[in-house]
Amino acid sequence: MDVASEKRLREEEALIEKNVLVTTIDKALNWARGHSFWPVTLGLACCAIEMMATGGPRYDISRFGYEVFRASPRQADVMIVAGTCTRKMAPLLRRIYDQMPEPKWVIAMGSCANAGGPFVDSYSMLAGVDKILPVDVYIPGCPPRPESLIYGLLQLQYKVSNPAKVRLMRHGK
Amino acid sequence: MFGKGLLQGLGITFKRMVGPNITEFYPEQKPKLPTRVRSSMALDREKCISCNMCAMACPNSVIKLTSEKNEANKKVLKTYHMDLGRCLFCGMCTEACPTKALTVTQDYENAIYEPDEMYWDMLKRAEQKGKVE
Amino acid sequence: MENNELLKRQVEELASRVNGEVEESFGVLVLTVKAPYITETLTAAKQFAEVPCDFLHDLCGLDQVDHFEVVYQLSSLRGPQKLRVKALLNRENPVVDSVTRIWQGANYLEREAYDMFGIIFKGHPNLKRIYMWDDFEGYPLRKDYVTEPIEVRNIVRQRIEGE
Amino acid sequence: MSIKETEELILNMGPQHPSMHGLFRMVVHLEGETITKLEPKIGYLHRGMEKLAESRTYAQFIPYTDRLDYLASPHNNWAYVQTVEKLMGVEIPERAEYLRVIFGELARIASHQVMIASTALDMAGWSAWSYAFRDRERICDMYEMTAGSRLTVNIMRIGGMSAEPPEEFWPALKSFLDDTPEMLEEYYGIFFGNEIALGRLKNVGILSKEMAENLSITGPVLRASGVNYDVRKAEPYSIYDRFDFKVPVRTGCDSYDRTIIRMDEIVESIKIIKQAVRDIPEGPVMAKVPKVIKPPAGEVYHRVENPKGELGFYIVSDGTTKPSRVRIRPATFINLQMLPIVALGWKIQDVVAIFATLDAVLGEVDK
Amino acid sequence: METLNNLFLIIADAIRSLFADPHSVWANLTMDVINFIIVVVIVVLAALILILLERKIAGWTSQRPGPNRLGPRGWFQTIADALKLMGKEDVTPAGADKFIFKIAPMIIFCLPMMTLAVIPYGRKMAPINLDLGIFYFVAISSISTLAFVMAGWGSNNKYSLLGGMRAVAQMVSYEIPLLFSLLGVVMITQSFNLGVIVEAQASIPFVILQPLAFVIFIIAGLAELNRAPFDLVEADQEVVAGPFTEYTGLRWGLFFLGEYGNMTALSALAATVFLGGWQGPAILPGYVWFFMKVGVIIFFMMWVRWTFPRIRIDHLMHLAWKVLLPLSILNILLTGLGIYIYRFVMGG
Repeated sequence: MDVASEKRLREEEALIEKNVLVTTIDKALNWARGHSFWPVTLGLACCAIEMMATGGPRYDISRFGYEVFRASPRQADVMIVAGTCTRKMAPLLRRIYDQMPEPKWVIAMGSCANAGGPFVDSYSMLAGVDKILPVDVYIPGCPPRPESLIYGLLQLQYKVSNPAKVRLMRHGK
Repeated sequence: MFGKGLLQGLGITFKRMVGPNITEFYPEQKPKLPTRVRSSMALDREKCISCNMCAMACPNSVIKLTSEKNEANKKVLKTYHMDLGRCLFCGMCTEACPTKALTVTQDYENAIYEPDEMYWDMLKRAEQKGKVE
Repeated sequence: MENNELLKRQVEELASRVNGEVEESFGVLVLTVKAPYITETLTAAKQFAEVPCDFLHDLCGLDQVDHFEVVYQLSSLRGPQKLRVKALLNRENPVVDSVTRIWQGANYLEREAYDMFGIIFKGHPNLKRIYMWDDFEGYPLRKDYVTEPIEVRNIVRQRIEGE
Repeated sequence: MSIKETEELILNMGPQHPSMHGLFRMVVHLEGETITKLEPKIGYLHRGMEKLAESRTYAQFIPYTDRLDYLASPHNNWAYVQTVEKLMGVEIPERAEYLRVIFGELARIASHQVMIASTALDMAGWSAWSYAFRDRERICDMYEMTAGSRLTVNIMRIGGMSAEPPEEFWPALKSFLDDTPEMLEEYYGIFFGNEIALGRLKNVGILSKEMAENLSITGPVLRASGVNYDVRKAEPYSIYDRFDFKVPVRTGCDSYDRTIIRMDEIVESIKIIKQAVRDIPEGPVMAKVPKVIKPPAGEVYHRVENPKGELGFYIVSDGTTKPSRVRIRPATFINLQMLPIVALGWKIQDVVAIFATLDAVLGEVDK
Repeated sequence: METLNNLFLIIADAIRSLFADPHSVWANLTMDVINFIIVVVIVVLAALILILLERKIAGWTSQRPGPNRLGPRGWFQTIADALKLMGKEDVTPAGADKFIFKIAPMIIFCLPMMTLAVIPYGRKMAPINLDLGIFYFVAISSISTLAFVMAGWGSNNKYSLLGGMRAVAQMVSYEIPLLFSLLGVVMITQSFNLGVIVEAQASIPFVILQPLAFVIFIIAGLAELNRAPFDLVEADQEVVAGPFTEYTGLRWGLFFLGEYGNMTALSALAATVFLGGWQGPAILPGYVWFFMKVGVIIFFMMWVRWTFPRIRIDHLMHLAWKVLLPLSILNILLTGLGIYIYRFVMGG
């Protein structure tokens, strides 16, 4: 699937919803969504350890209500692609994404997921998960600190609750 | 006796339950990071002599810089880009820098929405940083 | 080092039997033999009197441009003796006997060497690709392997049913 | 009465499965819940590290080794830089050797803590998981103040260490060492003393001594099967011959011994660190090495005792600035071969536990 | 104090008195509807509070604060979760048995409401005063096994099927000790009526007379509820999410609500039968005592969950058939002996 057009479609949907009758309900729903991202447990590589540390006692992602790591993609809202996505893994990653119910978001955590990172020159690497998934937030780092991940999740929260504003930001406002 | 270990476990968790929390309240209280933490890089334009050492040291050719000669026949930095999507954050570039123009910084709030923002223009970033402070 | 001399004597004796060459590099004896002799060599090395090299540390392929080598790192859990055995392989037809009958632990290592170099291990119970997917083409660690450009790599492969 | 034949259930566990530490997939054939056949499938994280090494210079490859066994990255650095140093014949300063030992053993503790945590987590022991991770954070802090990163530390260089630890490192280390008995007691109390956990680990997944040797298994898994073999003792590298420590050996051969042996190793590691802190001399941390590293042509195989087993590097140099071949001998890749053999006849639950006790890190398995 | 204690009875009487004949069919019907609404409110409210409490306790045991962003100290977290679940896409797998797949969560959601209807929340405050109270409770709650199997079978997923199989094995086995542990109390009171059982505990709660039965009840109850350390049915690390693997959004939310509703129901039964129900010193109204007792049991269950690892399946069966069952039979025997001796001494 063409990921760029998929991403555009998603953003437009978010905007159209704003203009129709259901604004208030939508606001409430977006508020709820933004405050309860349940990530799917998908630890690919090194970043997964930092993701686990974020769930650990020191950084405690549960303060935001995001600690419910669901093993089944059917119950998850956000996919934190934490680590290296190889060509062997890519179709499976896409499948897990397809299994998640709408609305869903993707966070690319770490250089490998962003654009291939250190291994981009290798024969077995995909150059970033945005080739196969519509990524909402990119978190640079190798691996990013737990604080970076929390910041990224909060950015996603902002994006979910203010779709229009983020769209404007994209066009340089 | 069977069950002793179970009770002991319950005791430990109860002790921890009533005990203090150890969580850092991140968005409200920013942690004080050690100065060596490599969360992002910053460039000091004045110090840079465009020697290309950083680009040579980099394991993954993240850094691309161009320079031009000025009237005194000294190299002056023209552009300096870092492709964060390839970066290992290993700090080899900052170690290689002979004038310490390129340094590690502790800005970890780097999350972005668009992939093209990962291509850092270090000169622009340096200017923006100056403005904020 | 009495142990080393014992080992050296036995290795040299073995080398003369299997037409091998012995050299020493960084304190380790290196025995180079032709591929057909490898089973005999390793069986003998495992049963050296007093200094048996009965623990297989590593098995890896090596591309020397004009020929392939399979390198076996041997030692023992009960002594300091160390031995490196190299099997020389033809580049056009890289076939060597599997050592899984001598060491079961060579199973994955041989599969890896097959995956990366295309070296065929005769008698291996399950010689399939281990790292790359089954219909991947080429042997990446060969020196003449050219990494596909990024646009080609970004095309997602078809998922195999069951994955 | 006729008995209907039951059908075999083929279950695909992974690559995305919560009990798989990373991208590991196993195809299990089940009879009820009992396993009749198990087929591990790996390679979902294969990044082609060995090929990349051929296009990087010797120094540039150091950060890549961090990403092998990412739970104990100083060890990977250590194995790699020592191999290159052996090839070049570089002597490194005393202080750097001691610092390497300190960081290596800290990494061993951190790695074993994660192992205990993930074993507990695979049995849903949430508290044990969070306590072990809590204590690991302190080691991460120490990495961070010295080398600047929490996980992929990139702390060693060819010829020494990347930097001298800062002032605040030593008190942090001391307080960590002082607190470790309490930490270990807590792990014992919450996890190893717990009858439920014992019931799941004891006498499960027997790996006999002969089988372990035949399968080329190394590290704590081998030692839990009753073989006293540790590279630190068998072939002392760095300065391990100066320290007084025991190699913990257990003879139970089961999951429980494979787990608890890591606790024993933490105790020994603490002993080593204490001795190293006591004896560490003053001086530089970096030897004089040429700016462009160009080892002579030759080949060398060097191994260190990684927390998971023997990590070996086999480097073939052709005399240029880039290695001709870097072969990584990953410990857990080879250790993984025991899984299909020992898992037979056990239930799914036990396989999850057995896999956890193997302490496989897929970064190292897949390279 | 007395007014406060009987507050709900007074309200009920007031509603009844609105009708011409306070005991007419219409008045009874109205009261039933009100009772039904109260039970539904109790289930939903309990689930909402308990989910947050569970996450809070999970946090506290591992030295972190738990959800604390939404509302005062994070108390609105579950509302956000529930809203979000309502807004999720409803996926039915292509290979699923659609009817069974869709009806299973509803069944499991109905059960706690049915069981909570017979619990006396205070003096004369049982929504339905059933003479066969305990019998009814156990019978209804055992239907949940069926719901798990339906979910597991209907999903057409191997993990779900395994989870469903585990559910049958586990829940059927543990029903027996659960039932037998209640039998001792029934023998003493000679009644199945929960109201009578509570009245009988005016002086001394049965936990003192029947300590063994109480322990068996809690252990078997944990297993019946699929709570850790007996959560094999939905064991994350083994069978992903067991029967719930394929459920999304609100359907999965119903399972979640049902789980916590069942937990409330079972704790309520334990509080009623063993801890004296609404009986307690008169400083507080009866229903407050009741909910406090329920709260203590629920807290204990959560505390156990976040402490212990998961038990092995053969040990689970071993525990049910070789430990708990003989013990519960022994308990019945001892109770019988005790009653006999008591009667003999007190003038038989």
